[in-house]
Amino acid sequence: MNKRSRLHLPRAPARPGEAPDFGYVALSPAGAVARPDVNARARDVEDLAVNLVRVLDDAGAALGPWHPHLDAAELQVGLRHMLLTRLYDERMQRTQRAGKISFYIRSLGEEAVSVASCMALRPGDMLFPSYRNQGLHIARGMPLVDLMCQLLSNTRDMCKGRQLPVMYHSRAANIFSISGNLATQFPQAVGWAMAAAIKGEDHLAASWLGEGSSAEADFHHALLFASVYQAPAILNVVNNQWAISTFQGYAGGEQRSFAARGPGYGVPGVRVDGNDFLAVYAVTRWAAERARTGAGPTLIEHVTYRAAAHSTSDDPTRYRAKDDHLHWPLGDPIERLKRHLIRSGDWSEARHEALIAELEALVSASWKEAVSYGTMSEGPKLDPDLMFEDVFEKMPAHLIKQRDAMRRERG
Amino acid sequence: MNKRSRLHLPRAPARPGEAPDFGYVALSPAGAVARPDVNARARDVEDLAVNLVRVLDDAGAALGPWHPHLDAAELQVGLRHMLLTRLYDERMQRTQRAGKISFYIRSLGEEAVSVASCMALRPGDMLFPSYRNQGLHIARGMPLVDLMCQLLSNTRDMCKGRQLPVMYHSRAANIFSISGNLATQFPQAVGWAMAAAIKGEDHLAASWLGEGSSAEADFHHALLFASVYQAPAILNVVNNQWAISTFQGYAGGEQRSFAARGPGYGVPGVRVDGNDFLAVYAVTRWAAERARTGAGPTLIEHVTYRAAAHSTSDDPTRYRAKDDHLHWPLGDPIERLKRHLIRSGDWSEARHEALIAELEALVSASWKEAVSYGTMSEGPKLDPDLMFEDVFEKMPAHLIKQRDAMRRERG
Amino acid sequence: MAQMNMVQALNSAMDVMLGRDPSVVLMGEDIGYFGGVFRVTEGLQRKYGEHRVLDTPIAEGGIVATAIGMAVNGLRPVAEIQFADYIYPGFDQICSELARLRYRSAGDFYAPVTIRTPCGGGIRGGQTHSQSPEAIFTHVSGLKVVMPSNPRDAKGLLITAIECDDPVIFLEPKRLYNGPFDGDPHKPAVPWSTHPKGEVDEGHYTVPFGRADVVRAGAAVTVVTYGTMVYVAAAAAAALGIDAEIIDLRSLVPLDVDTICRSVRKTGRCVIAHEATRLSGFGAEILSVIQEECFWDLEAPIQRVTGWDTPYPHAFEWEYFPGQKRVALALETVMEPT
Amino acid sequence: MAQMNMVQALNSAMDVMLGRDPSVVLMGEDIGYFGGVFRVTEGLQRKYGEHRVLDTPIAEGGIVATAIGMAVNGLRPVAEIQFADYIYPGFDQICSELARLRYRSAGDFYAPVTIRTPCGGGIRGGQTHSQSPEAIFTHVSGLKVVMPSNPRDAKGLLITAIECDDPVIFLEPKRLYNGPFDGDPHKPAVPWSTHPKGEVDEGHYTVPFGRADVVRAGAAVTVVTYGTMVYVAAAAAAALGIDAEIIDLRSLVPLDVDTICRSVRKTGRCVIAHEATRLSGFGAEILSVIQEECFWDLEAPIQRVTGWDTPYPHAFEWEYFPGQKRVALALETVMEPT
Ligand SMILES: Cc1ncc(C[n+]2csc(CCOP(=O)(O)OP(=O)(O)O)c2C)c(N)n1
Ligand SMILES: Cc1ncc(C[n+]2csc(CCOP(=O)(O)OP(=O)(O)O)c2C)c(N)n1
Ligand SMILES: [Mg+2]
Ligand SMILES: [Mg+2]
Repeated sequence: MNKRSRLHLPRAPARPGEAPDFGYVALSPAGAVARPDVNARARDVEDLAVNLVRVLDDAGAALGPWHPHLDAAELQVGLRHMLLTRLYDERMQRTQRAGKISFYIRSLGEEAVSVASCMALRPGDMLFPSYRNQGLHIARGMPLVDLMCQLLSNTRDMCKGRQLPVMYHSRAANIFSISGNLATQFPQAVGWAMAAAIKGEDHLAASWLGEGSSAEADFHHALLFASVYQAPAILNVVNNQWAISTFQGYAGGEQRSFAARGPGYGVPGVRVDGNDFLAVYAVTRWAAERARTGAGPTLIEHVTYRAAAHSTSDDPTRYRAKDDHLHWPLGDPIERLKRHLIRSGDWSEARHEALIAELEALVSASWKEAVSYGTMSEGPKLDPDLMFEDVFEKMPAHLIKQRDAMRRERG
Repeated sequence: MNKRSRLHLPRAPARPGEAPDFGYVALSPAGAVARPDVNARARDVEDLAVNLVRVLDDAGAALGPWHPHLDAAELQVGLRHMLLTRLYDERMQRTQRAGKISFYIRSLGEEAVSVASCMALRPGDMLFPSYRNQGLHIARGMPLVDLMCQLLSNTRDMCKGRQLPVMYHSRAANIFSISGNLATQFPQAVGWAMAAAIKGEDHLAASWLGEGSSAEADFHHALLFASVYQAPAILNVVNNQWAISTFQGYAGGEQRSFAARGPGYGVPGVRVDGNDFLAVYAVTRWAAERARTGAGPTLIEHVTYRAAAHSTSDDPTRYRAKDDHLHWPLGDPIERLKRHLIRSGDWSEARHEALIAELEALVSASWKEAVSYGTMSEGPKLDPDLMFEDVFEKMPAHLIKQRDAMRRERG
Repeated sequence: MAQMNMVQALNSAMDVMLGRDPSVVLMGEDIGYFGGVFRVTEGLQRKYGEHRVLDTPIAEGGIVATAIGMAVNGLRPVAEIQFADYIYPGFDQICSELARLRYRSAGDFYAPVTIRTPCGGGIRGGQTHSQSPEAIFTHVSGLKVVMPSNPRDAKGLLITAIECDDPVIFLEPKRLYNGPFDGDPHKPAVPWSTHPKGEVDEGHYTVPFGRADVVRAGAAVTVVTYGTMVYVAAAAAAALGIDAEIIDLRSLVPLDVDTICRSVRKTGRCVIAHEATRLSGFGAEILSVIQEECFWDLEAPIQRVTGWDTPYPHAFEWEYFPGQKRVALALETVMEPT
Repeated sequence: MAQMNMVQALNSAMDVMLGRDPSVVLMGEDIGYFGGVFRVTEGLQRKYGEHRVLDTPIAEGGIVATAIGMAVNGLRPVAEIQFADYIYPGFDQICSELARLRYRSAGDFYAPVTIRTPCGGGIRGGQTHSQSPEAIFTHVSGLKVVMPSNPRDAKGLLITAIECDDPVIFLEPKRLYNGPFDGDPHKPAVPWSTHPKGEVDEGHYTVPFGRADVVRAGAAVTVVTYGTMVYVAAAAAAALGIDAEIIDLRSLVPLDVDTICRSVRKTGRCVIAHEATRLSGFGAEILSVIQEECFWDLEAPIQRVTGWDTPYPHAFEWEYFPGQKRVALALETVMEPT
């Protein structure tokens, strides 16, 4: 039967033992893609879903119409956020390996996607992240201690011990709660944006999901409702090429780009170099201006690479070529921004080293403080009564009864 | 609050009391759209999702590269199927009004969508219809008596009384069971097509849903899985402009055509004049050849008009301009094919009248036979024991117990 | 006070809330210009504007998801799912998101969404216009689940639902929209104007959750029920001349355990009746609670009267529906001297 | 005979069926090249080809829907949902389509689809990797619902599921994948090689649905349970020195009422235990059936031991999980002299 089968099966470019091969990634030279007016109609910008918006070239020069011309100071802040994200990630990974937290998910190689997007938005804009967007939390200024306390499920955990590590949120920073169910945040963000429009407010909602998650129904609902009501929403697909072990071809990336889904709904789709801080910033800014001027939603595909394992439970050497991220044609977002800043005289290797040292100290100090609020095994503990709170606004009789039973059971 | 609201709300072109306005329908002249090779890549045929494939012009001439050059005999069969569909519809509508069946759904004005599609396929191809595709059943040669017995839930009902009227199926005719839940059949058809491909068989699957139903998640799943596995499937969106009271703009039709969703997934989308028998036939044929030669799925948007009420439970005068279907720019599918046949000397008013008389007699005779197998109030009745069968392959103990209780209850 | 059927009472509840609270918005398929296929939202778009009463795409998952987002942004969406049978495409958003948002964010985010949906059979709707899925939602921690049986309660409960900061699944037994129904399809239809609970206050009032209504006091047996079965059960008991205490739960979560158990302790006998299928239906939970709380008071096994464990069959509607006969058999069984 | 853990036993079931029946295909997220996140399908794509063991998009609704279509076209798909917590996006296709296709088409179409999915807690998975949603599926007429508790049953039941022409929801308690677990997280893990039911036949064999397994005969009290709780309950009873009869249901639908009732008639006392939340959990159905069938034999109220009615909390896993202590309290209560 197999021999006659005509079912098409997408193929990963390189499996273990094979040489990495990124020939399938369609690239455009930096500066080559035109920047349409922010009020352009979706149908007039369809090439943005095919080409790749890039600003930084390999030498670190910023080119073309998407160059956002940011101050050096702002770029330095971006570099700092990205570096802090990376150093935080590295430390938390080691911390998990040492058995001090139960689980962790890194964003290695994808720092620009979160940091540059976030910096292009306003504090009143609401963010609906996935689990690989810690750059958003860092760029919005959440203290590392808060993030670490969540990872520890300790007495200062903003989730009160109810969520897996990395499922942060912050009402104050306008960052929504992360769900374990993929993609659900996408149409929720659109609903939030619809409410902003209904209320006549100026805020927009932005959401992120992985290219694998774009297969879920929620992705479709988000695009559809955003299109119908022209909601002020920015919908980001982070195409890091992998969904655990599954290559992006299985999410439909073999036939067309993910950005190309947008035009089908009358929503502009922009394919951007996700490892190019300037390009991500510029494209997000463009989408934000569209949203704020009533031109509706934008779908952005960030072309990037998941350089690390899916999570601390995963071992990518089982399913993809070893160290393939070193061959990724779009490089590393931190290296690229650093090169650009050095080239323009606004940065140096020495300052870079100093910044790393400063941020490492920050990470260490934060961890020290975080563990003082409790760890998995030591220090203060969350009260198990908390298990029964927040199921409803007020605890109903049956939960009071169960809480009391739990107390009896614990003796 | 309302005054500042910036939420966009699609607007129906004409509500009761207003003049019908179909200016929003993008038309192409008959014969104007090029016919790409059946093996063209999706990205090279994107204009098909924007333009409107038409063969028949207003005078009944067949024009252009999509002209399928069918024999007169075949066209006459098509006309006959469409006419029979319409006469059956009319009679069943009256029958429901007379209280003899509980519910009915007409396909008035959309007969070509089903009949021409069906005739362009092979008997071994599997059809996954919606509730407004009775033309499929008729074109596949199902006896009217069988359809009527289903409407009557009588002793010859192929559903054994378990389904609402119009939810026909036929294993012999390769027509799948109709669900009350919109759109579910779309990805099921893709699964069926995937199985055909896995088995190396030559059959394809075709499915139909309304433009309103395309908002459901199942529409997205169908396109996605069809694209990923390049399944031999034809996915038909019947854009009859309305979903009960809701104008197609609320399904996303305001920003782009429904056919345009296809290219976003790398699936060719073809927008076709759904009231043009020849165009529907030709486009379906093109899609079928693609499927059979391994070129994968096709999305077809049939631009048509729901000339009648949504169902016998509906009153469209509450939400749309009266008699607006008379202004529909694509005319009536039966009139148009008839005009074409007469123009080419293969038909006449007299033959048409005679055919109507013949088919009306067939409808009458069929009804007479159908009621002999039982009606809602008279004649033989289905055994209520049947209620407990087919929940599982074999009736489990708890259902045997309940069946026995039901028997006791009935005394 | 005015005479209202249940459709009008529900409409009035939303009218009152749209008028009082600018954050209330309605959304759903065909609910805006058209006023809904059961006309429950009739006139409200005209009165409050297209931005308060939204027509939506046919995508129940998208409706629930966007309602959650809107609620997080300060609105109070009341989403209509056209038939309860069509709520399942929204199930993940309801069960994984709506129900758990407050919990997982430790109260920092919550979504006061009310999901209204017509449920139940008896209208010849066949397998996809007749279901009673309440049990499924009662199993999902974080949802309140409500089903009124008359216009007065319907309005008061719906206002409570809209004002409530917890998500509410609000099930409307469509067979009761136009009048009480005692399970006999051959009797002429009775309008709400003939029933005292068709008298409805035109203004704002609430009926609290978690408080069952003893619609008839009695000493011989307790009948615990809700929705359409309230009338069927009452008629069956009356026909048998049994002095039944009939309890209309009104809200299933939270459940008024006190009222149920007080009654069972008094009568020692109990019949539970619902339209939904039996296996893992909500009747099982009610039975379990009574067994746990009133075991020593029971003089006979509690009986469940339910729909059969099959899909709802179009042609066998009245053989399927748990009518007076089925209730009567259960009442007779439970009353057998021990 | 070979030593297998539950992962290997499930793998062996699919290996056997892929080999025997060319219509069997596997599908799911990460199941092909990678062999699944729990490695249950490891090696099968390599052995049977990419057209028999399909990687899929991350779209549970699409997976179930296409599996239905494939089954209608003569295949026997075994679809993996990566975690039971992620089955809800496929709920409409399961409940409205898969469960009812045979019924609505009067047997002309049916879809022999098996949906395998890891369920249950105890692995620090938090609210979206720990759920036990079985009750919901037992309420949907037309589905068979199965949960094995050991490698030997797992293989035999999975083969039965794949060969069965009805749709089957096959729930795999992931805490048992590597060994039996008695609820005490502080004890060192025990592998299946130490357990007699880790001895598994390498060839084809079946374990029928609807036949519970009396894993321990006893006279004092009946414990009705399934999945992980089989070991927790046995350990609790052993610790208390109570002569409990422990019944492992194995299949919930169909339910082996005879075995349950025979036991309760003998012992007169009963505890029901499951990991899922209490309210409308499957325990309520079991309790109801026993109350209905064995009322006069009961010497004390039946007790339910369950997870609490909250989402599954990451940090309070062991306060949430119905461990030996909770079972013991219920056993003591039910054993109180009357
Ligand atoms: C509804 C649902 N299905 C499956 C999973 C299991 N799962 C967790 S992450 C993941 C892969 C997601 O890949 P992608 O969306 O590309 O995001 P990335 O991890 O690459 O950032 C899967 C399948 C889930 N969490 N939710
Ligand atoms: C899942 C689901 N949601 C809602 C409905 C109720 N409903 C039945 S038909 C219909 C309109 C469908 O419109 P469209 O898809 O355009 O098909 P048409 O009736 O125009 O042929 C609606 C909303 C349903 N049957 N199933
Ligand atoms: Mg990814
Ligand atoms: Mg339509």
